[in-house]
Amino acid sequence: MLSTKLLYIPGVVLILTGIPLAFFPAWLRRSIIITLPPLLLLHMWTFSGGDIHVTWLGYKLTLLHLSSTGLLFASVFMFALWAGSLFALQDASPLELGSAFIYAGGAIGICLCADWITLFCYWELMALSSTLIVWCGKQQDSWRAGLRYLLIHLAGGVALLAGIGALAAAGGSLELGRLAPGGYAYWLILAGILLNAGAPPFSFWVADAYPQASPSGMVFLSAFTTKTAVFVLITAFAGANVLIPIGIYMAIYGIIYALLEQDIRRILAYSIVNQVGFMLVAVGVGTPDTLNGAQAHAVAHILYKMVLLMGAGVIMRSLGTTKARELGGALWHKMPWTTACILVGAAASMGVPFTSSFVTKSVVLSGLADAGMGFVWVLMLVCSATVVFNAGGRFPWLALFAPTATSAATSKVDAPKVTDPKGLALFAMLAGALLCLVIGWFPQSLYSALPHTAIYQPYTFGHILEQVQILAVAGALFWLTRRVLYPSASITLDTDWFLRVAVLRTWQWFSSGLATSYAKSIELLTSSQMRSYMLIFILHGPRGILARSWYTGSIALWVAVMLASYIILYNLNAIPGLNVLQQLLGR
Amino acid sequence: MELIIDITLLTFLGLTALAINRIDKLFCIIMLSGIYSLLCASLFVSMDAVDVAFTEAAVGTGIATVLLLSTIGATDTQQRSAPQRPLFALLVVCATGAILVYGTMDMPAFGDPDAPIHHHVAPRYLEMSQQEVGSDNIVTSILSSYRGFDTLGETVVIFTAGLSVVGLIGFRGMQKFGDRQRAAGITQDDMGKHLVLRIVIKMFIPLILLFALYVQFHGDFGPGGGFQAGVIFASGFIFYTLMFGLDAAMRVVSPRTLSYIAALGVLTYGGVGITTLLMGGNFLDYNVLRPDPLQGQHLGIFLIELGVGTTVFSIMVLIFFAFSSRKGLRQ
Amino acid sequence: MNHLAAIQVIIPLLCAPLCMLLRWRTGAWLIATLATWATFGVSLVLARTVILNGAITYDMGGWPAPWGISYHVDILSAFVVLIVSGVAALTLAFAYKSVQREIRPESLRAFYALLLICLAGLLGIALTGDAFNIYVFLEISSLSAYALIGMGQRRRALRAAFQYLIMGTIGATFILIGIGLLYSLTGTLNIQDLASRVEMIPTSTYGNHTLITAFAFLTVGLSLKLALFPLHLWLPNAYTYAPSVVTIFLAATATKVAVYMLLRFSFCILGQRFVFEQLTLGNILLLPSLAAILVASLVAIFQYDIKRMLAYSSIAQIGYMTLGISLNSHAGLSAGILHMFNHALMKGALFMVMGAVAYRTGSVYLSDFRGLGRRMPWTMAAFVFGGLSLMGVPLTAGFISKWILLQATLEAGWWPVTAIILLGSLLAVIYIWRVVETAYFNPRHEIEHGTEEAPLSMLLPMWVLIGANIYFGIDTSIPLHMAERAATILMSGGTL
Amino acid sequence: MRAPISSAKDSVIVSKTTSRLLWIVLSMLLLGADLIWTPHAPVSHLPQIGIYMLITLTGTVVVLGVTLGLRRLLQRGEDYYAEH
Repeated sequence: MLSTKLLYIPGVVLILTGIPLAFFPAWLRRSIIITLPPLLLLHMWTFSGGDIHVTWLGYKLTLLHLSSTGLLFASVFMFALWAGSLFALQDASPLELGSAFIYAGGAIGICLCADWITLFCYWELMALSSTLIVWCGKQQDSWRAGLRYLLIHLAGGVALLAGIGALAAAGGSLELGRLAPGGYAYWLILAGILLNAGAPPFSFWVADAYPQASPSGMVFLSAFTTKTAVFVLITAFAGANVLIPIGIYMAIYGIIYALLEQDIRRILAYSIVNQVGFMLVAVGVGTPDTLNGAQAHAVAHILYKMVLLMGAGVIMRSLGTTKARELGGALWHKMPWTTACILVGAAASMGVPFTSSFVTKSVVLSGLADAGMGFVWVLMLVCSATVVFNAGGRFPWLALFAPTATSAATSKVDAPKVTDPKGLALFAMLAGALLCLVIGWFPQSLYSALPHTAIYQPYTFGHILEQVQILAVAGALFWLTRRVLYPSASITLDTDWFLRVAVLRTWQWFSSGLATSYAKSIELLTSSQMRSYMLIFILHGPRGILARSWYTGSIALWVAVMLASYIILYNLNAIPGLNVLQQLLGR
Repeated sequence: MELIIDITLLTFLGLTALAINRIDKLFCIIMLSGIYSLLCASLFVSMDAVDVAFTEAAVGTGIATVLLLSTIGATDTQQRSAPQRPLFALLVVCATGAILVYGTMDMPAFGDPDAPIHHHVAPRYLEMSQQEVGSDNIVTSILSSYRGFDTLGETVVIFTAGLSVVGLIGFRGMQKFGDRQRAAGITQDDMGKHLVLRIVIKMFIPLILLFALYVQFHGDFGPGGGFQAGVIFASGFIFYTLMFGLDAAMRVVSPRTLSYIAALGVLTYGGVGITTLLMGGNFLDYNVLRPDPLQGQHLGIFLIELGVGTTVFSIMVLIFFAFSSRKGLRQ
Repeated sequence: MNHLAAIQVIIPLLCAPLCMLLRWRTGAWLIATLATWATFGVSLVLARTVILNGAITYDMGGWPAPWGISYHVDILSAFVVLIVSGVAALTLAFAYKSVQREIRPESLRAFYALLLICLAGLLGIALTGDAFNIYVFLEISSLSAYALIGMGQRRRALRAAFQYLIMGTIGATFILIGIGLLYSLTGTLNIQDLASRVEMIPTSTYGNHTLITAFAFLTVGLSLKLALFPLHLWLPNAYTYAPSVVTIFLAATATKVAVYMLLRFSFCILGQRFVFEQLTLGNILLLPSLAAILVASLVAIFQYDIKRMLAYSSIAQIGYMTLGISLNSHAGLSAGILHMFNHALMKGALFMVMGAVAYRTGSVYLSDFRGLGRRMPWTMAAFVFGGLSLMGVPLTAGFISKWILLQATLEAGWWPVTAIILLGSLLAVIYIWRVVETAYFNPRHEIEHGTEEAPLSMLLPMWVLIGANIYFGIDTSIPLHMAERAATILMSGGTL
Repeated sequence: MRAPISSAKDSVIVSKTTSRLLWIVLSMLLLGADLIWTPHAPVSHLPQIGIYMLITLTGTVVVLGVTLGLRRLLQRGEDYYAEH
């Protein structure tokens, strides 16, 4: 029976529980959140039933296929869902929890399916549910940021759909696997996926939308969308060289914008772009080593970013803000556990030896070196060093230790609710931090889960020495420049300017009903920037030529015109060799 | 000779159409459209389509004119100025017309005996209908038997028209109107004062009704049938209403009763079909109604024509009542 | 069993006068509901029979084909009949309360009778195998539709109905002229007979002018009836001002039947070769279809009356159907035919939401939706799902037709067209979005209506349609199978 | 006593720190060139100590410089979007 088989698919189970989750009574929701993800994790690793197929529209869809890459991503996603929702239980809305389950279900579904159509279904589901999570943030700009986020992701979905359509139309197999380069299908699918990975020119959506989510919402968001894109890139676009410049751009973009940012959660968001860029470069090079490294690093990145974001979330819950200038310094002694976890996470992000990304990042770097990519290797080395300037050094410093900029902020810190989280939330944070360390201590356990056999040995004298050098220099530079780079109360322009100002200004203009006022519209018509918009409006607006009610007589006249032109056209077309439209349309 | 008559009639037809377009007095337009229908009917006669001519005369010239007249009672008599510039429209229509003339050049010539329509289905009707249906009037046998289902559809169209008027205007206005008239002691319209007319009409009405019945039952043998009969029967009632007032007419037959009769008419037609189904034939296969197929056909055609007649009659009167009562409300 | 084709039409046709005979007003609704459900049942059996045994021919009055009227039911007819009767059954279930609110009590019986007649007309068009009979039933359905639209509450309903009447009558007359010209060339009215005799018409090198003119009349008349851009101008007003129930029914069925007629006339009478290769109908339909998708979607974005917005969206969706036809390929036709079904599902559901909102708040302006997400949760959830289907989100019915249409355009190598289809679905996101935003995220209306959830009798049919939207987005086998077989039949000239 | 005339007076034009910086830049260029021109396994035949430091230093300084440059160009007041 297919319907019972569906319950073997972890993604489907999560989605099916996610839909009613928001409506369950609190105790039931709580127990599902605590028990379901570990059970599914266990199920994934013990399942031996083989692939699950269905036939849909004449295509054979593979709903469940356990590849080693997919299993690795799915497992870490499952852990992210579990820890994230434990952390969220304290104050997240039921809607957010339900959406998170659907969102994670989509991500896990993608990792465990093996055809493009199923992937696309999950893909759209992720876009919708993650938008809901952004909206659940209920911050000042959550609403509009969510809209921008949705718009971009739907556009990406459209590109992906067109690509998949082209793939099917070309008679290609819809199985999820390495795509042959070239052709519309290849580029459209790549564009759709890169959009989700935060590639230029739309990299801004990560830092635009994520920090608008709730403290726990951002934990979910950081884990799934970009990393799912990385998974698909690994599966289908390994070795696509175009990814290398894109990845380099993202890595540098992430560093620079993070440096200019004052909101600690936005710093982390930019750091996501930076790290995903790092993974993209690895995928683009596409040797077994770099692919291994990309996967391993994705796992490490999800884990430490989660810990850091939980820490930022705790601060946000306590103080109600995440702007560095308002945090009021010296938070560390008020929340020792959080500080410890953040420090572990930060260390892991920098790749301090015996933490997770030390054992993963160096796989990528040595892979790059072995592949003969000297220039890229240098750039990536710099990028990995400059992590100190965002997630690694600057973030904990701004969040916990930096002196306050405003006197009002100091009093905030003394409020009684500024404490460590309790119970499950603390447990989730500690579990994440612990995993960061465990991976660092026992790298072979992670390596053994990678698809290509890895012979990398992280703990050699040379490796440790090189990492210490990097960190020492970067750390020293950070300490020297920390005052110069202390954030000012400002924002930094990005390509979202076009969405937020150029497009939205016109959009707001008509939705606010200005359009109905005739005098005003004439006035606007004369201003040059409105002219092109007015053209659309004259044609399509509520009183536009194409929208208004016509006189019956003029429609009837129109009919006569149509009749005449149809007869003429048909007659002309009927003359052999004189096929007007055929020639007009060029076919 | 026939050609000259055709040309004359067509010229008049064109002139009338032009006149209708030019004049903006609604009353004149209605009168002219009556004339237009009459000219059409004459053309049909000259084409030997007597049944069609009969229907056109009864419906187009007769009842449609009366209905339109009763409508302008509720509106203005002057047309408001047209919103369009007519010159452009004229150009477009002329151009389209020219193209249409070009487009129909391959059509079989008028009255061409070799035209395909005379060689495929029509001969069979001409040769076989006598034996298969048994009716002397081939038109009737085509309408009621060969294409009886179309006629059922047409009956439903008439029924729908009536329902539309009832649905959009409703009964309530009429009943109120009746109540008010009674309260004011008015029993007749102003027309009632014309003594001569009253007496003549009184004499005519039975004749009209009788003629309608003749047309109804004579459809098998000559021009006639349910549609024409229903219209003529209804015009008798309309005469009565015009002379003696809406109230009096409604006392003879109320709108509600009329709607029942209309529904029953359609049901009669459909019922014959259902009966044939139940008796083992196809829908509207009259052959099975009686042991002798020809007798079955005869019975079936008789019944369905009755259904058509009652429906047409009641709907026509109903529409007239509805429009007249609107006029009453306005006053 | 063999009378199914006739019974299908006769049930609603004869139940209409029955409605008028009753004094009891609820009885009219009861009869209408029973009749539509019976019709739906018959259509299910009919579809099953046709799928299993192939086309059915039924001679009305026992007269065989060219002499009498015969019904010819192939898969395409059965499919359209299934759509029409299914929507009718659900609409009638929905209608009881809505009609009570919107229609004057003394017109109730006429209303239900007209609705049944309209249904019978649409069914007749789909089932009949006789060109003139198509016209007769077209008149039946159109006339009743005019009256039904005119029964709307607002005064402008009458104006809208009048405009529709003029336009519809011109359309019907053009169709009649087209049929008449065909008759003058062939001497027959039966569709299959016509098809075989059209081939025998003598033609010069430039084609037979009369035949071309006949087809031009048919194209324009049908374009008017199916509201193909730029002849759609009657539709927005008609759908906006009609009573809710009428809008649901007409939006989900009437234009589909017009599309059916277009298919029937072009593929089964004049033949694919003549229509598409000689007259290149594909190219001629392509431009209006694309314009409909883009222009109507854009116009929809700017509407404040949501019913009107959905009406414009319908025009855009019709563009998708005709686009499928214009591709002149098996895949394109399947997409167009399938979209008839899916569009009926989604638009039926969305207009039902409009009906429920109008029932509770009295109007469907955008501002009336404020806070409805909280006050009418089930209704607005239905809107969200219907909207998702309209956008073509995966796992909804709308996705399937969009997908197949995409495939068809890509197969033909029409890349720009693919882009326009996708752009159209993004535009749909925007206009659906405006409503969702207002309903869920805007502050409540200043004046509290005391609005509560719509009654169960409205929610149930609405959610049945939503369920169908989702079900047929996952299990596509039945409609897709029928659409594909119908496309095969059409591509072979309707002879299978 | 007059200070002996020496070339030192002329050579002082270049200060001590500047000359050191020049040395650093030069060595970095050399190393960089080495890395670029011998792309295969660049780490294997170079002294392990110092090279990573140098790369990190240059790279980070460049990044910081770019950032400070962009700061002028791209930063706006906090309520920039609210105004527009």
